[in-house]
Amino acid sequence: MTQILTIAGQNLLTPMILCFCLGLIAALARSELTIPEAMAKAMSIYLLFAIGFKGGVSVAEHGFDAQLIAALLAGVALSFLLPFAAFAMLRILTGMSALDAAAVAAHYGSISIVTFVTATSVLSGQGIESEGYMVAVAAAMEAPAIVSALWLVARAGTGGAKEIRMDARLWHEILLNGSIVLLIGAFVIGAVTGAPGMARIESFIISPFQGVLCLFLLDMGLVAGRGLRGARGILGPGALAFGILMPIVGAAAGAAAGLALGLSPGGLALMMTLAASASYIAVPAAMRVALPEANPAIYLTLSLGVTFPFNLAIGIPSYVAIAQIIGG
Amino acid sequence: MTQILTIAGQNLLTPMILCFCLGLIAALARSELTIPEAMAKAMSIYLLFAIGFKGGVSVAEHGFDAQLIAALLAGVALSFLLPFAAFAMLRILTGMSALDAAAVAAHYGSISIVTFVTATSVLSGQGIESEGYMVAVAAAMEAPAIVSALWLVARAGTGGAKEIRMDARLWHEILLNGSIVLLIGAFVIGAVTGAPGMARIESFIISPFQGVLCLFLLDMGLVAGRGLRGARGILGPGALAFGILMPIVGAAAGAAAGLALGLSPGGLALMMTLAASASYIAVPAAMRVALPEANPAIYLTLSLGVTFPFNLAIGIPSYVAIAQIIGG
Amino acid sequence: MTQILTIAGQNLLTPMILCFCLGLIAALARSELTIPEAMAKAMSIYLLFAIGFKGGVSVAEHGFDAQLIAALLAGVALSFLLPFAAFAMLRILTGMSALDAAAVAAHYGSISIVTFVTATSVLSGQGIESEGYMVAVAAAMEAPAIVSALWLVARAGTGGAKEIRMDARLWHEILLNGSIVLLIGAFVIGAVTGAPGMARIESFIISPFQGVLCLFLLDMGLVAGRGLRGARGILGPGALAFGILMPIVGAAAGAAAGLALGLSPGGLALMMTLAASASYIAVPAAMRVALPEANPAIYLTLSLGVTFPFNLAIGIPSYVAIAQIIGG
Amino acid sequence: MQTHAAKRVEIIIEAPMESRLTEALEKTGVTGFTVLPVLGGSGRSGRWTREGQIGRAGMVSVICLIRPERLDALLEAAFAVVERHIGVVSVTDTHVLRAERF
Amino acid sequence: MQTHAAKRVEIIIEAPMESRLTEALEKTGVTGFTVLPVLGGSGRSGRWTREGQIGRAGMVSVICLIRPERLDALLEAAFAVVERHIGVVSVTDTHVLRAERF
Amino acid sequence: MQTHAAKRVEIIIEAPMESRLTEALEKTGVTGFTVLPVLGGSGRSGRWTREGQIGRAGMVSVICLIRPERLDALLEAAFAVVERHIGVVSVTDTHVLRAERF
Ligand SMILES: Nc1ncnc2c1ncn2[C@@H]1O[C@H](COP(=O)(O)O)[C@@H](O)[C@H]1O
Ligand SMILES: Nc1ncnc2c1ncn2[C@@H]1O[C@H](COP(=O)(O)O)[C@@H](O)[C@H]1O
Ligand SMILES: Nc1ncnc2c1ncn2[C@@H]1O[C@H](COP(=O)(O)O)[C@@H](O)[C@H]1O
Ligand code: NA
Ligand code: NA
Ligand code: NA
Repeated sequence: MTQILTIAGQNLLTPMILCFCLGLIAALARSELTIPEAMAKAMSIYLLFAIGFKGGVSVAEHGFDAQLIAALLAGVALSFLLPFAAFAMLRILTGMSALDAAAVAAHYGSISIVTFVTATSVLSGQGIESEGYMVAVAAAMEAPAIVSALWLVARAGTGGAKEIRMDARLWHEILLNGSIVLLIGAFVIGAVTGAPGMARIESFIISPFQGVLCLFLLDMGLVAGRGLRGARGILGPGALAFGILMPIVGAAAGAAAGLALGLSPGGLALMMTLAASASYIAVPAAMRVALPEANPAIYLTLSLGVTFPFNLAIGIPSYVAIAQIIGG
Repeated sequence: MTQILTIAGQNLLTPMILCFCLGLIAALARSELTIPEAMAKAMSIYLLFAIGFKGGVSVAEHGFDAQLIAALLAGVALSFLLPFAAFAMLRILTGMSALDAAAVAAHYGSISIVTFVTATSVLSGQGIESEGYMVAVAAAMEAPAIVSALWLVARAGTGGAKEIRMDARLWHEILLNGSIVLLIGAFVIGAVTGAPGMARIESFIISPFQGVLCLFLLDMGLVAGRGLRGARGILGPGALAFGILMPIVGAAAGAAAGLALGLSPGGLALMMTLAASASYIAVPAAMRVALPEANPAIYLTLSLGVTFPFNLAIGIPSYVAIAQIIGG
Repeated sequence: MTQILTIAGQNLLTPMILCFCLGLIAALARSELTIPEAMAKAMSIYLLFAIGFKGGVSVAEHGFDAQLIAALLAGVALSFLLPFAAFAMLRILTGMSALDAAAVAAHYGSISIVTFVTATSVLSGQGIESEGYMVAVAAAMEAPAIVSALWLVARAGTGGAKEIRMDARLWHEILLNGSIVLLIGAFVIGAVTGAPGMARIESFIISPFQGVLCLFLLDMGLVAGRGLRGARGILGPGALAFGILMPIVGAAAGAAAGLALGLSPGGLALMMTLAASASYIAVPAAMRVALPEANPAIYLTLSLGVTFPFNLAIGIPSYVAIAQIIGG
Repeated sequence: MQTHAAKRVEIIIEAPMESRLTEALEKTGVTGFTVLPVLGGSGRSGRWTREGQIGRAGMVSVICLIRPERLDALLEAAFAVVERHIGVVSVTDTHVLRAERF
Repeated sequence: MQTHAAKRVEIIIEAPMESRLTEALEKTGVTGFTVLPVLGGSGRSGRWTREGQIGRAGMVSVICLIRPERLDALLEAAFAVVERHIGVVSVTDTHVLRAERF
Repeated sequence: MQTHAAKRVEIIIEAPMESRLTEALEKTGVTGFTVLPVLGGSGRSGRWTREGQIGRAGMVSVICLIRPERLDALLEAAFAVVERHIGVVSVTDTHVLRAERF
């Protein structure tokens, strides 16, 4: 435990976490500091491309095996199942409607790629290796949770909501959303071009990565802080508790899956992180179309305002520390 | 021939080409992946600045001589003459109106700077040197083709089109368009500051260059793919054949000029690439003003949807291989 | 003197200054070359973050002492006092209204962070060290000048202007404006994470810095050139003289303060640069709200069109040269 | 100059619904429209700005100029899409040049 | 479809004044508005474009759809803010769907 | 508040023509206008979006508020520029504050 806390404490003083805090504080202090939308998108494109490419190169080097398939299946299963746990917890801890609870549950079954990227940067900062294919697992975990959530809504009868607006077109949008395509595409390119490809673009992909992540987390802090400011009073204590407990539940499930798969400590930490993280890009957009009556302020504030900072500051360092102990 | 194919084949598996393919596939699969406009412009500004600066530094080192002037004149002559070849081929191969054919011809006399940049990156990947002043040749080749095309329109009487809208103002816009000014400006700055200037900004200009080119080509793939999707049915088989044959004709003309000039194999490959490439930024904007009745879907689809990918995947590696054989 | 001129002359041929000139010339020649707004903002965020972080890391290494406090106080005092000198000079040299003169004076008491950044890059190009906390001094000097200017307006009775629109809210906006928050935030992050933090993001913060500064100054040149074009005839010879003399007065005051503080030659040069530079971001925005009747064309043209280029081309190299002689 | 009476319909809608809206318009035969970016706004669901947005989809404004007689079909189609969503629809009388284009 | 008479107020104002304007609107009970970006323009104070701007604050366009009876309160509030500033205010008759939202 | 009748002319035009249009307006004495960015659209020449554009020039929307009596001169000038180009022009009755500015 002390060991975990020490490692976690060290992690708080990295430029990345401090940049997130700076953004949070600036937003809460109502500074007008903003990151232009195009710059934020550019940085996320860069991060997705870099992380996907690195994963692909690492698979090209270490080979492609049955464990990759098993990890993908485990990820998909987690994404399908976690929404049920989240839904049950929300119904117990909060007075949320079934519709809102299902929408929130979809976010917690899915994943946050920035949380994942931050975890890889913590690992690399500590010199811990991980399985390159974990980025493919991340991509595979984005969408299944949406199915579970819609099933939960359909079963609950949904009270005030009209029919669910789920069609082939929305599936197409979800499965081919920008980040999945970029992540998987870069992964494949990395896998195909391997080490020679990496040699050509290494000084673009590797060197500036952590610095870009700093500025990106600054923006995330700004956005999260503005969201929290706007959403004051929207989340009761039960919802706040959920926002902290659910990632712990997710991480535990991820740890179980990772141990069963026999992942390395680094891979284990990433699997915990994925399961513990909550989506705030792909799933919200899908929910706006499929369940427009669900309140976005609830799911965005929980996911980005509570769980994301929790994972960044406390979660990831703990998951890494735990993974080293139990996976070591 | 086998040698050419082998080299060409290797080139297909670089991160750059694969990024272009990723964009093309994503767009054809109707993914909503997009690169923000400001990011695309930022990358193109970076690439133009870097390529211009590098060229200037190289001229500062290797000196400035009569061959530079001769190469510039040869480039201008190619840009003037190629539209006539293009126009004749279009009238034979397709049923296009004289107006549309002339507008297309202007694009093929002019050049695509991204194709040029990609060729320089292929050369540097293979450790082949080239004349630094080739970027100045590229800039000089942008505009002359427009004159030829307008002359072709005027001579043809233009059928349905009203008078050509060509005035001092449009000339000013063409000759001082953003990319020319940036390319030439950076070239001059590189030539003036030379190696010491390069030392100061090398880690910005050189190291990330290939990585930025990857993301830029990803965007080009997206744009080309969306263009192809929108323009289905606009190009008949004759036009498609033109889009493949014309760069070959251009490359042959470029090779003749380059051999006459006594360029190095690298310079020869670049001269072939310039002559083979077709504009899709400067010339289309000029055509919208000067010949608004010409159909942009035709010239953009041909230039960006057919010839650009052809040059990227097959053209450039072949030109480089051929230049090494005939120029070696 | 010859020594000063020689060093100053060398400085003119750096890529940075030449990029600024390129922008200026392109704008005056009415080229449509533009840097997208989001790219310009992204570069300024990068530069502020990098300069603040470097300053913080340097303070973490060299320790935090009484001199830092003294330098901050000296900076604040300069920012308070210089507007009075500026106002008096303007009233003598030009026929400007008290309102316009006060608005201009606010700009010259405050500072230009880009001028500061350029000076640090010149210092680092010549291998001269400076006190890391100078970025904190820069931040502290932004706002006080506004108070002096408003006091000048209130005292003058302001002729045609209605009451000054200065409220708690505007103070909040000024003191927590984006650049101050980013600069100070990055400074604190640098100070907290120190050398290990720097090690993680060095290849983002240090290596590409000078290259980004080149493109940023290109944009500044474009903006300054367009401003000059639009403002032709707005500034008489008296105002032009002010735009050149005032930075010299400021630099002298900065030199006096720096010598009294016992700054290193590098720190002295930066203090001179800060006092000599004129704001063109924070103060103009504040003036639009507080003194909407003051003519922005006057203060922007003077600050960005006259004093900024003067400092860049002649000022900074001279300040550096003088600081080495008198501070050495 | 000769102008013709027309309607200007302005639909402010969540960006993820844009393509559904424009397809619905196209289905009813409305092939002319223009999409403008929106920086932020306020309504019953509170304030938002594009820069404080997660994912930053935000909203867009879709403007259609149409002949008066086609207004009802357009509104039906638009309403079916926006009905359950946040956003607003307004219709203004206007006049257009080159009526043959509409 | 059923539409209701309303006013469309369009206020083009300097960006640094945006938050002051929207707060003034909110104080008079106007909670619905949309902010559009502006690229450039021209007026008595000359031409400007966002890309030639220093600091690039530029201007924004704020659009309010309101019930006719609330127009005067809105204009008073808006005028107090824009009075000393560059910019323009226009009011157009329009119709809105879903009147209960306004 | 006191408002004055005016016309709101909205011209949606290809970006490469923007400066030609605004110069033509200035020549007829129209010195007030605002340029808004356009994300995409659809018309007789098909669909387009700024992000799928090559060179990404796209289109812009130019808005002029003018006194009614100057409408005809403005339309003549605008028409001469847009005539051969894609795009649309609409004219709406409106009212403005601070009529002395127009
Ligand atoms: N009265 C209004 N005038 C202009 N825009 C509005 C108005 N009401 C709502 N909007 C826009 O529509 C969005 C959603 O509104 P609402 O559905 O009321 O939350 C707001 O964020 C505004 O951008
Ligand atoms: N007549 C007008 N029509 C449309 N926009 C205008 C008009 N007059 C002024 N504007 C806009 O308001 C800004 C400031 O105008 P002014 O206060 O006249 O300098 C201009 O830059 C335009 O964006
Ligand atoms: N009816 C319309 N309503 C609104 N915008 C239109 C309309 N028709 C055309 N536009 C705009 O004008 C552009 C060119 O139209 P067109 O000349 O018909 O191809 C389109 O891409 C739209 O942005
Ligand atoms: Na999860
Ligand atoms: Na060519
Ligand atoms: Na100063």
